Amino acid sequence: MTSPPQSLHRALGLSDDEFEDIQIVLGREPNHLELALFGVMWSEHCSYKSSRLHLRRLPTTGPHVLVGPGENAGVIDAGDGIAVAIRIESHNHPSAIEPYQGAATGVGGILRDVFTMGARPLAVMDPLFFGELSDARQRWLVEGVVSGISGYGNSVGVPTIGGELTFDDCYSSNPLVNVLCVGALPKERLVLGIASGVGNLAVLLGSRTGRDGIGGVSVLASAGFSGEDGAASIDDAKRPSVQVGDPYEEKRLIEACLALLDDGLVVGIQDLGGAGLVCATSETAARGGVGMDVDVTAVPLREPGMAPFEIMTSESQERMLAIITPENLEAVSALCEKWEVRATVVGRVVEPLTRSDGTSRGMLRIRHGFDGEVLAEVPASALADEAPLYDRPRERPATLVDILADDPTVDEPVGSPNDDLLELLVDPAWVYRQYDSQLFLNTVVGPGRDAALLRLAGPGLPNSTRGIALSTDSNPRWCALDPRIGTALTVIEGVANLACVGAKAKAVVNCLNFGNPEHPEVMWQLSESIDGMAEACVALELPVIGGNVSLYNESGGSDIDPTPVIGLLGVVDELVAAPPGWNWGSGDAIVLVGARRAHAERPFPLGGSRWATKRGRRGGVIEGVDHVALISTLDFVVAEIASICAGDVSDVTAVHDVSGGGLAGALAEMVAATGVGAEIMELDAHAELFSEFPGRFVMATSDVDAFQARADAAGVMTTRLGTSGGVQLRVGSMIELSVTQIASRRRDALEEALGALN
Amino acid sequence: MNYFVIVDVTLRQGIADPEGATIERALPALGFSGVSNVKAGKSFRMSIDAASEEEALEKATALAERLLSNPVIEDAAARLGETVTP
Amino acid sequence: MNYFVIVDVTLRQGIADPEGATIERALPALGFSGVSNVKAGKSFRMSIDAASEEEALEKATALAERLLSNPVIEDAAARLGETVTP
Amino acid sequence: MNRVGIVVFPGSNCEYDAAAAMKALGVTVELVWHSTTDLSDFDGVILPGGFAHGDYLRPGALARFSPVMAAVQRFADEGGPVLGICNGFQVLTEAGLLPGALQKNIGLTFLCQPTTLVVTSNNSVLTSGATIGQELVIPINHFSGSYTCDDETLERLLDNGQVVLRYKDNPNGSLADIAGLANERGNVVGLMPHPERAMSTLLGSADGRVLLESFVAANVAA
Ligand SMILES: Nc1ncnc2c1ncn2[C@@H]1O[C@H](COP(=O)(O)OP(=O)(O)O)[C@@H](O)[C@H]1O
Ligand SMILES: [Mg+2]
Repeated sequence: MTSPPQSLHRALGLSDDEFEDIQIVLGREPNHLELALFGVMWSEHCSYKSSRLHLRRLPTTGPHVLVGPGENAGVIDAGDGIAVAIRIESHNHPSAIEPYQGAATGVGGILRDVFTMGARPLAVMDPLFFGELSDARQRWLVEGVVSGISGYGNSVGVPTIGGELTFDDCYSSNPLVNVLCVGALPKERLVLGIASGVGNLAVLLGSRTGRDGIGGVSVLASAGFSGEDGAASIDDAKRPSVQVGDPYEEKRLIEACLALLDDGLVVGIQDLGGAGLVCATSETAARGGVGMDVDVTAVPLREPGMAPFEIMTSESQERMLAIITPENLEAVSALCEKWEVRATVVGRVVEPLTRSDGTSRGMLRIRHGFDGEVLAEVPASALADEAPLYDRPRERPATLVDILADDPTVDEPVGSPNDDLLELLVDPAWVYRQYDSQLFLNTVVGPGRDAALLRLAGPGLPNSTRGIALSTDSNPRWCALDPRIGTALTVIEGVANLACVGAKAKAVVNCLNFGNPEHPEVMWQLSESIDGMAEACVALELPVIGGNVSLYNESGGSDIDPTPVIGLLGVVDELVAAPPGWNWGSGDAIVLVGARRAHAERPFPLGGSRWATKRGRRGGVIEGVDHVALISTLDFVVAEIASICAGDVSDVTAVHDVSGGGLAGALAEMVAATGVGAEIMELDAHAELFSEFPGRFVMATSDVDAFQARADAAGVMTTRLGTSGGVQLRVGSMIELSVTQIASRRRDALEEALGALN
Repeated sequence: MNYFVIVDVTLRQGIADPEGATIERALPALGFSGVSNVKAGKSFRMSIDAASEEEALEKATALAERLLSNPVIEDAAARLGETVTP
Repeated sequence: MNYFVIVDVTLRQGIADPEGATIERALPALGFSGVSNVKAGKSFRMSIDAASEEEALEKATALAERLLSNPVIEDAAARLGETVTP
Repeated sequence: MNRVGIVVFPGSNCEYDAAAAMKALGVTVELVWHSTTDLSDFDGVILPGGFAHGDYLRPGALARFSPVMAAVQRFADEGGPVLGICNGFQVLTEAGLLPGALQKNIGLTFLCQPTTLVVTSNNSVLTSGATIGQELVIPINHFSGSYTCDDETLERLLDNGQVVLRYKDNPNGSLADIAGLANERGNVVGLMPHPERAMSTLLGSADGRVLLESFVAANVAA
């Protein structure tokens, strides 16, 4: 902290205007420590200053929503006295620098968000985006990230039950690593991150504090990688001290915190994430409308000689802040000792400061010793809630006109459908095999199918025969063409995935991975994407209960394609039998459920499809869907599959939604999964094979008349496509492939690309 | 010539070492006192064909930095070992 | 006195070393030739309070044999390092 | 068997799953913290899966020094049935209750997947109710599951019928496809696969039942 004061705020990432705002808030010049606190708390990462205005347009309420956005995690009432908490976050920039630890600490952070609410973390999902695997650095990133998630998630004892895996050049120097966590709690254990009760103590739990990631998440996630090759060339001085995850500490922390909550020993609890202690103390104080005194000298340190600003902003992992009454200190210490978790009183809740105008403000005071010198004194809410909000300029990219006009639906020549189909098949099993996906004995449908399906059960939960379903979806190819429609379709795809396991969608969380918000085109994409999500969620009556925004995903001045990741949580009311999955028998009728054609003049759109992208075609028009028809289709599929989950006898033998790879992709995946071929009718055009518009399902039935009669009664369109059986997949005169060819290609594609097959 | 080279990979100063810390915490209960600052590291032993010791070490250093460690969190150093057969 | 001690843990002769083998297989593609017999091992660095070098080494050897290595598959050896601050 | 103690080390994570499986078989279960020094109340002891002490150093290396391990040793010496699942198996080998060691999987990745096991001996508390040659579909979930021991030990294990379960299609490089192992007396068994995860077709397989039912049927001083 030796730089001259006039440029210090800029070095801390604060603009001149922001510096002025700080002076107004304080009514004086901030000292260096105070400025550093504002620097991290008002960073893009912590304050959402570029996105918050837009996020307000999302629907966030519903009768079953217990906690909406703004808390550590969203929470819904899942029935039977059980609440379910869910949260998604990005750990993109840390993972670009140290893939193993970046991904590992991403998992650690998202778990803390969930058990902070009093929920036991029950499952993790990991949407991942990398550049093409022909590049050795990408292979290094993939292996590092996957082993980081595996290393941390398995060890901490939370199953990883699904995710996403996308390869595209736009991520080559800026991979995306998002992590979602879902947890469950007895409804009455719900706690919020609030400090209250003057005289109460703030106890720091968990690891010692080191110089990990100082200005790390916050500064790094709020500034792009300037070098040509992105992270690879980020200069050494800017490199934050990388955070290292300790799943063993986290495991003990989870058990200790849940036990503290069970025993009613805490008033409020908050995790330490980005911006560390300053964030946790100012947020809890601001929520409670109280002040807090923090003694920096009380914080257990891992390294000698740390300055107060380092202690306050360090992002050392595996730490929590509990607010407790002084009477409970002994009991808290004893419980923490059992779990070998360090517990240290570092702060006290104090009266808010009453100002001359009669209003009061809780002050965060950093002191050297509880009764020692005051090193910093700042209104807690100014740090936590009052960062300036920006309505940054927005502009539709000028290039979009040409991109939309370059529509592969119109002019891309037919290739060899057999070869094209084989090229599209990838089984992500190499990834999810590395994850414990079964712990807690809840996993009815694990990774590798449309959505994961879990029994709603866990240690300490009331008995229930319900299930919860989860899926994460994204489609940057669509969103590059039209972020509004693309995002709406992504929500629909997620809901369709849940339908395949019989679940009705109940809530959405989202992680908005975008480029540099100072580029008007990126702000336009972000704003449009939020509107598209809002439209789809309103149409489907889905509340958005949480999310995360990751900006500045760019390298060498080029932004990533807009990548909103949609996480969906659904509920199955009665789960006593597994849904049918992809495994049709021999001789079943194969039926397309839902509209066969997208639109009158563009029945089988190919813009943004994997097929077109593989051929280097990234243009074209995408269009929205008819919500009324869509909703009856979704309701029909949910009802059909839910009845199987409830143990009813059914003629339905298989179900899969049409998504990446189109109808041909869906058929091939089912063939690969069952080992039984299919004979499908001649389609209208090769485009019908590969068009990806969502809201359609391939289903198989042993009684096609009964099935179609039920669909008719529900007003749902069906098309009889053909019959399962044999050792080939044949689609009219277009596709003829053997089952083994399809299965082995799909099985080996990823490992071959990674060079993992010897 | 064939040289026996050892590459030591250690965590950089300031980087958390949960493994070392966990081992250290366990020691008193096992009857070991007076042991502190435990750090866990990795090592790689190999035979390298080279014209001179210097060249062998150079090769090993390049290998250490490119493949055996991530310089963001680890330091790597190559040294000559005593025998050719590890 | 405080001694800086390093314990090297290596796989015993004849025990499979898939990690070493994997690294060795990856080398040619990265442009490294003439490297063979790659073996992966572990090392532990620590400070030991003791009256003499001998005592420090003795303590470290006991620690290495009792805790830091599994004699079924690993060998362990203790040596003095160069500085007290690791 | 009426009462089973499930040992919980800091870092264990399959204790609830093992408990659920035991309860499903009608047994009373108690979770036993690793500082416990007396197991005489129990008719059987399970060391569950997970990452005891974070698996730091080596899986089981620190856990073997937990106070409870001396009690496990005594319990085993008196003929009590002891079952180590996955991490529990690793702890038993580190503690010397079972011979050999478990190394990293040959592919150097964690593996969570179903495996087919073949029962190769029913000379143990885990396999007494199974038939030799019987195939069981049971998932594995580990990073260090590649069993190794010296030639002499292997020969002895095979001769004595101590190798109780083998992989049909070896996923991790285990010596002689060994998936599960008993001590000479047959009352201490360790296996890498997770029978408690294969108790119901809703979760994919019920083939773990025959193993855990055998364990529950075992008598002290078998
Ligand atoms: N990174 C990953 N981690 C875990 N599971 C994954 C990952 N990537 C993909 N999967 C799983 O593979 C399956 C296929 O994924 P995807 O093609 O995205 O499905 P869909 O098209 O139905 O949305 C899903 O079950 C998904 O959860
Ligand atoms: Mg799907």
